[in-house]
Amino acid sequence: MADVITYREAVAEGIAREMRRDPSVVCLGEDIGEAGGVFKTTAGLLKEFGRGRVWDTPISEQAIVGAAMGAAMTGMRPVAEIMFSDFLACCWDYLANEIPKVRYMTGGQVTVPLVVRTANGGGLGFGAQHSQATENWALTVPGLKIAAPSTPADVVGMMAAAIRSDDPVVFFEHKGLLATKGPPPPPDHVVELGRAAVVREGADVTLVALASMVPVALTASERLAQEGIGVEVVDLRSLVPLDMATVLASLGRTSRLVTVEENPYQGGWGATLVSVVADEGFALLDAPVRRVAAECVPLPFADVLEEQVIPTVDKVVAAVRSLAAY
Amino acid sequence: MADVITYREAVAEGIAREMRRDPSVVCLGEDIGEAGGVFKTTAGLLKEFGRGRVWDTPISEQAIVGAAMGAAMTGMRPVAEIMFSDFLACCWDYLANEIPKVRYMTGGQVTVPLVVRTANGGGLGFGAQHSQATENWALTVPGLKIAAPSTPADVVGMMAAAIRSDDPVVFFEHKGLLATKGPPPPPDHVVELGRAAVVREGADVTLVALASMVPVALTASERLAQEGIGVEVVDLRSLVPLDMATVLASLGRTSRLVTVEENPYQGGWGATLVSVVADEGFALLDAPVRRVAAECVPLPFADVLEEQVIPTVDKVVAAVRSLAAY
Amino acid sequence: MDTAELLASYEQMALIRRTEKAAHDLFLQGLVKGTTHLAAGHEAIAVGASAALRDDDYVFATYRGHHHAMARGATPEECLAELMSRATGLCRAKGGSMHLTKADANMLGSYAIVGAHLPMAVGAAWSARLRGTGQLAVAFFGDGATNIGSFHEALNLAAVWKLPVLFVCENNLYMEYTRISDVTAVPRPAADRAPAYGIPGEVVDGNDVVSVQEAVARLARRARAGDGPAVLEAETYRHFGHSRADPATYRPAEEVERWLKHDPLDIARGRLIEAGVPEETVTAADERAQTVVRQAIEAAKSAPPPDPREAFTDVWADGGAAWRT
Amino acid sequence: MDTAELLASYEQMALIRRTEKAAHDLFLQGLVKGTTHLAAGHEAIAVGASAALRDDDYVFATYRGHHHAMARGATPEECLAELMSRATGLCRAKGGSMHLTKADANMLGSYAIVGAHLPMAVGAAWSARLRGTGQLAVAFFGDGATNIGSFHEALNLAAVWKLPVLFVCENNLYMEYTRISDVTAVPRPAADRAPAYGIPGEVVDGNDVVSVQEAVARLARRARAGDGPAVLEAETYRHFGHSRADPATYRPAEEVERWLKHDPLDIARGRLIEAGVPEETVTAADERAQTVVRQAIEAAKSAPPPDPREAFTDVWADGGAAWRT
Ligand SMILES: Cc1ncc(C[n+]2csc(CCOP(=O)(O)OP(=O)(O)O)c2C)c(N)n1
Ligand SMILES: Cc1ncc(C[n+]2csc(CCOP(=O)(O)OP(=O)(O)O)c2C)c(N)n1
Ligand SMILES: [Mg+2]
Ligand SMILES: [Mg+2]
Repeated sequence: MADVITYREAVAEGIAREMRRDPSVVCLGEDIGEAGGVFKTTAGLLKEFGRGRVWDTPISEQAIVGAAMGAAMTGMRPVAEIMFSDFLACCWDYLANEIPKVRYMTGGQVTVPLVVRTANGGGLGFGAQHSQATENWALTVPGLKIAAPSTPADVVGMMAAAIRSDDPVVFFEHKGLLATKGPPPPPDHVVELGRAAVVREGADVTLVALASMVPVALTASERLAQEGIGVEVVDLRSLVPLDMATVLASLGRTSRLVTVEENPYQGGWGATLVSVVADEGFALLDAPVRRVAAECVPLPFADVLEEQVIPTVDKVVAAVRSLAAY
Repeated sequence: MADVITYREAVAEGIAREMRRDPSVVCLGEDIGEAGGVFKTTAGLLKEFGRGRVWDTPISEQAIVGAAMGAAMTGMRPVAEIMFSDFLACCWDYLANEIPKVRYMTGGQVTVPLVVRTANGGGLGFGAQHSQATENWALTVPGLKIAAPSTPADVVGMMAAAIRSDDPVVFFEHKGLLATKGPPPPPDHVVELGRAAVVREGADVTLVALASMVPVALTASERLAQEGIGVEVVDLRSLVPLDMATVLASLGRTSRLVTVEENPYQGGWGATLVSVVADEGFALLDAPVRRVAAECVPLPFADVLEEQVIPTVDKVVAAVRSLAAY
Repeated sequence: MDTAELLASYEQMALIRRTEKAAHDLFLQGLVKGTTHLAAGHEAIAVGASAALRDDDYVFATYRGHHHAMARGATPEECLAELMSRATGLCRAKGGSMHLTKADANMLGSYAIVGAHLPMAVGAAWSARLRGTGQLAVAFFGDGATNIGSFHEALNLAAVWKLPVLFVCENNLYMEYTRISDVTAVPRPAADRAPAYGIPGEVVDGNDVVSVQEAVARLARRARAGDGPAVLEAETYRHFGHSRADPATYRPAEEVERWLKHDPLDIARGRLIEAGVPEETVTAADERAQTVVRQAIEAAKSAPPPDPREAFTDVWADGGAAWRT
Repeated sequence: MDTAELLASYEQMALIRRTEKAAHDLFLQGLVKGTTHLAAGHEAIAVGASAALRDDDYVFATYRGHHHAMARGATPEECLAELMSRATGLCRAKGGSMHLTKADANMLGSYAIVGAHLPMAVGAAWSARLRGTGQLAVAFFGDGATNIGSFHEALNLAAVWKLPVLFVCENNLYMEYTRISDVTAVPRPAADRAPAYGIPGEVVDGNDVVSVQEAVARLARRARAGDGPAVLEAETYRHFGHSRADPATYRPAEEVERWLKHDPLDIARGRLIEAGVPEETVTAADERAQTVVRQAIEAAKSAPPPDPREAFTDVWADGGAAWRT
């Protein structure tokens, strides 16, 4: 294996590892076969596993996810690709009403071990309908596990956990991270869903970030370190299960909290996290909690506008600074 | 006009008033015509306004809301009914990606003055797919106004505001409130969207509630009054615009906050509200903030189970009590 | 279908009919919460199809699905207990009338979002193909479901992948309170759409259990042989309103009368008599059904409610409901 | 279409072709962010249809919509400025290539979720009917869109309500990188589906601007007369890859070559020459187009970027973006 692996390669590698272990793992989605996916995140799968296990579909998001559900209920472990996470809206019934509820409403009679993978997020000038960070749509619905890794190794490890999980997992692959590189994961690398990672230690402020915002938080922390502000960065990695234990433990050390979210402020995951903190962690807080999130507007096309909307290092630095001075 | 009007009647009355004023207001939806709607919330409209303005549709949620959007862009003010709010998932693309974004992404070239009305919420034993409080799905998407009245008069007044609004409004009518009664609204009653109402004053704890949870909060407050705990109840009425000014002002008086939400804790509106408070209202807080929300499970069928999930008066009382004692 | 099978089918239909009647009465007595969508009148479709299927074939149904659960082996007691919110219900009182499921008999659920289960059936058929089991999947749905997007996507995908799946439309002429012909561009909402997917679209008398069984058997053979999916539109009529206490006044009296005369039980009974089965034998079947349902009502009534802690089980496959640490 | 109209159509197509070529080059130069879906090869569909429509008819297009914006009057400069993120762009740089819109010419937008705009066109046609204006709505979409649910729902609703709307499929044989025939159950993805809605489904050479104009004019007349919607499947081919820098290696060389020989510009030019128009006249049209686009590129390049505060305008009809007090 190479010295480094890209996030993009890690997606295909993560799926391939599971397909090698378990013949019940099959893939379906638009242009995932010969073309290797629009983002090349399924490159090589058709070649290695053949048409029997890598299926190109029509543009039919409902049929893709609905069929994955039916297959999952009957012995397979399907991995369905929804090309851009914005298109989850086209099959939202399956994510909101069917997949997360069927086990519960049948009194536990069926399980739905499937993964819906999707390219998430903005910053690339794809405009309002191809740039959203939509993890929060899924967060409103109990019964879905939500994974959003920030590094290639986590992609592989969390993909393994997601595919092996007997629960449905929505797996958000960030478009802005696809070209980033990192150390390759060891063989049989599994990262349990619901375990946040403290990716930088610091004594003054806790920054909780997800996916594309993890590198933003880390860059901000380095800058803040030069000003003498010690920042602890927590990479949440999963939204469900939500690792509040790690967040509260960090807060126990720092007493100050900032979330960094790519999604709009309204309805974002940071809100849920902060509301737990405002209840269970209230006594730990020495300062207001701040959420650096996207502005509550659709994503604009032009770079100069998109930069106004999605959190930047500058905005994170400013938020942390203001808290540290509180 | 009668001395009292039901919430159910208020819906039809609210629509009828606007249809009388403005010939561009038209209705479409499943079984809304002859049948007067499954919940009888459009009773009488066909008779008064005729087939030209009250259209029965096939079971085609995407076509219903998509057609409403096209009509709204071309001079009409359509009022589309989605029978149960769970079914918003079947046309989610329109609510998430099209309607709220089209004005922005065209640089302001088009407006979309439409209302999507829908029967929301649980407590009636309709099971996992017909009982959800789905306002929070809409909250994740900038560009939608969100109305959720709790009284008949507000239904009429907010319906007027919603239909007259040049912005898209998702209008949540609570199934559990349909049979409730209240004073009839005066003629030309308009309740601006984004104005919360302080429906009970109190000095010790602020309770913020929405729709079906407003009566729950009021009942809880009465009980708490007997224990000497003064509760101020804020009926939020709209989620977007979100009236934080009223909430923060109340908090300035009470220093203690509890939200009461029918939706699951994860991803609920209370989280967004609390996160604003934990930032801008931090200095006002004398105690942790508590959210009484539904449990993070699908809605079960049996009453005895549903009661475990949706907030009850008892749970609200307990939460307030614990804060008052903090 | 030989005479013994027909008699068994008759008894099964009688059982369903009486269970539906019981559900109706219990609803009116306030013992059934929420809503019910009764299948009285539709029995021949479920029973006829079941008679043509293998035990390991998959069935997906709608909120109007009591007949499918029972045709695949759910007992009246399990069904009524579910409707009455008892711990002994088919879904442990967590699903309710709209979600009857009998997974151990491959009846994989009743879904209450119109059209949603059609793609699931496609997926189950795909899974059967992948596993090489020769299983079939069948989706039952209403006429109203033919106008929703998932219908289109499911049929196209099934046709392109040539999957062993049957789409059986129970055309009872109405969606809720609106005539299907008022909102559908073609006269036969399901069968007339089949050519758009290059697959067979047949129409059958859905009130004749023998015709249904034969049509399903034929299309199932085809599908199992690898010739792909098919649409079967079964004409039928509901004896009750759409749901709950709907009196169905939107249906012309003459139409109701005509259809009530074309009752699936009468048709099967007629066929039995014609085949030389003594009246008493048929009546005995009826009586057995009556007894079973009467006992089911009692058993369900005396069953306990679910443990409140059940609200917090089975969100996840580990049995729990934890969403955070 | 008389010769003058044909010449005007030719020039319009030449303008689109050159604008698309410019967009391609500017993308490769890094001056266009995000993505583009070029319509080179599809020009005759937009221009032919436009020639058959009234100015007040509504047009809805996809992310591959530059040709439709221009056929309805958007200038190359406005389009290129949008692609290059300039304040002078058609959507003030808030939309980008995928969302070109020219509302004042009733070109009501380009939508990037496949199929989403079909119901919108139905709604616009409904609105026209309600207002009694005699306007028509046209939705242009790709072959790939015929397999998504909204296609089905839109066509059925339009047919049931007999609305003045045309569904024009630009069948370029591929969705992104997958042949449409590999994922579609019928050979003609759009036209073969029309019978499922009881409406006409025609096929036309989408590279012949005259044939397109005639077919659209005929179906538009019908629709305006109250005879309801229709499907028109226009066969065409894209000259570039699906988007961005896609080299489209999935397409057989022989196929590409055959289609490049069937170029809409060549066909129109041939018709003009045949009709006795001098070569120089046609060449002059070409040159005018070239000049306009060359100037457009320069103008767009020298236009300013949008004011950053534009990020916070026009969420709401009041011009603002406030979501809370
Ligand atoms: C997507 C969706 N839209 C609307 C409904 C509400 N609804 C429940 S049953 C029904 C009518 C269905 O008619 P049909 O498919 O003919 O089945 P039937 O009830 O006649 O058996 C409707 C509109 C729903 N459950 N799901
Ligand atoms: C609902 C949805 N699914 C997938 C996509 C991604 N996508 C964009 S264009 C495209 C291919 C569309 O093919 P077609 O309809 O033939 O149009 P063409 O691009 O060939 O003009 C796909 C799959 C999308 N934009 N929307
Ligand atoms: Mg029906
Ligand atoms: Mg195409």
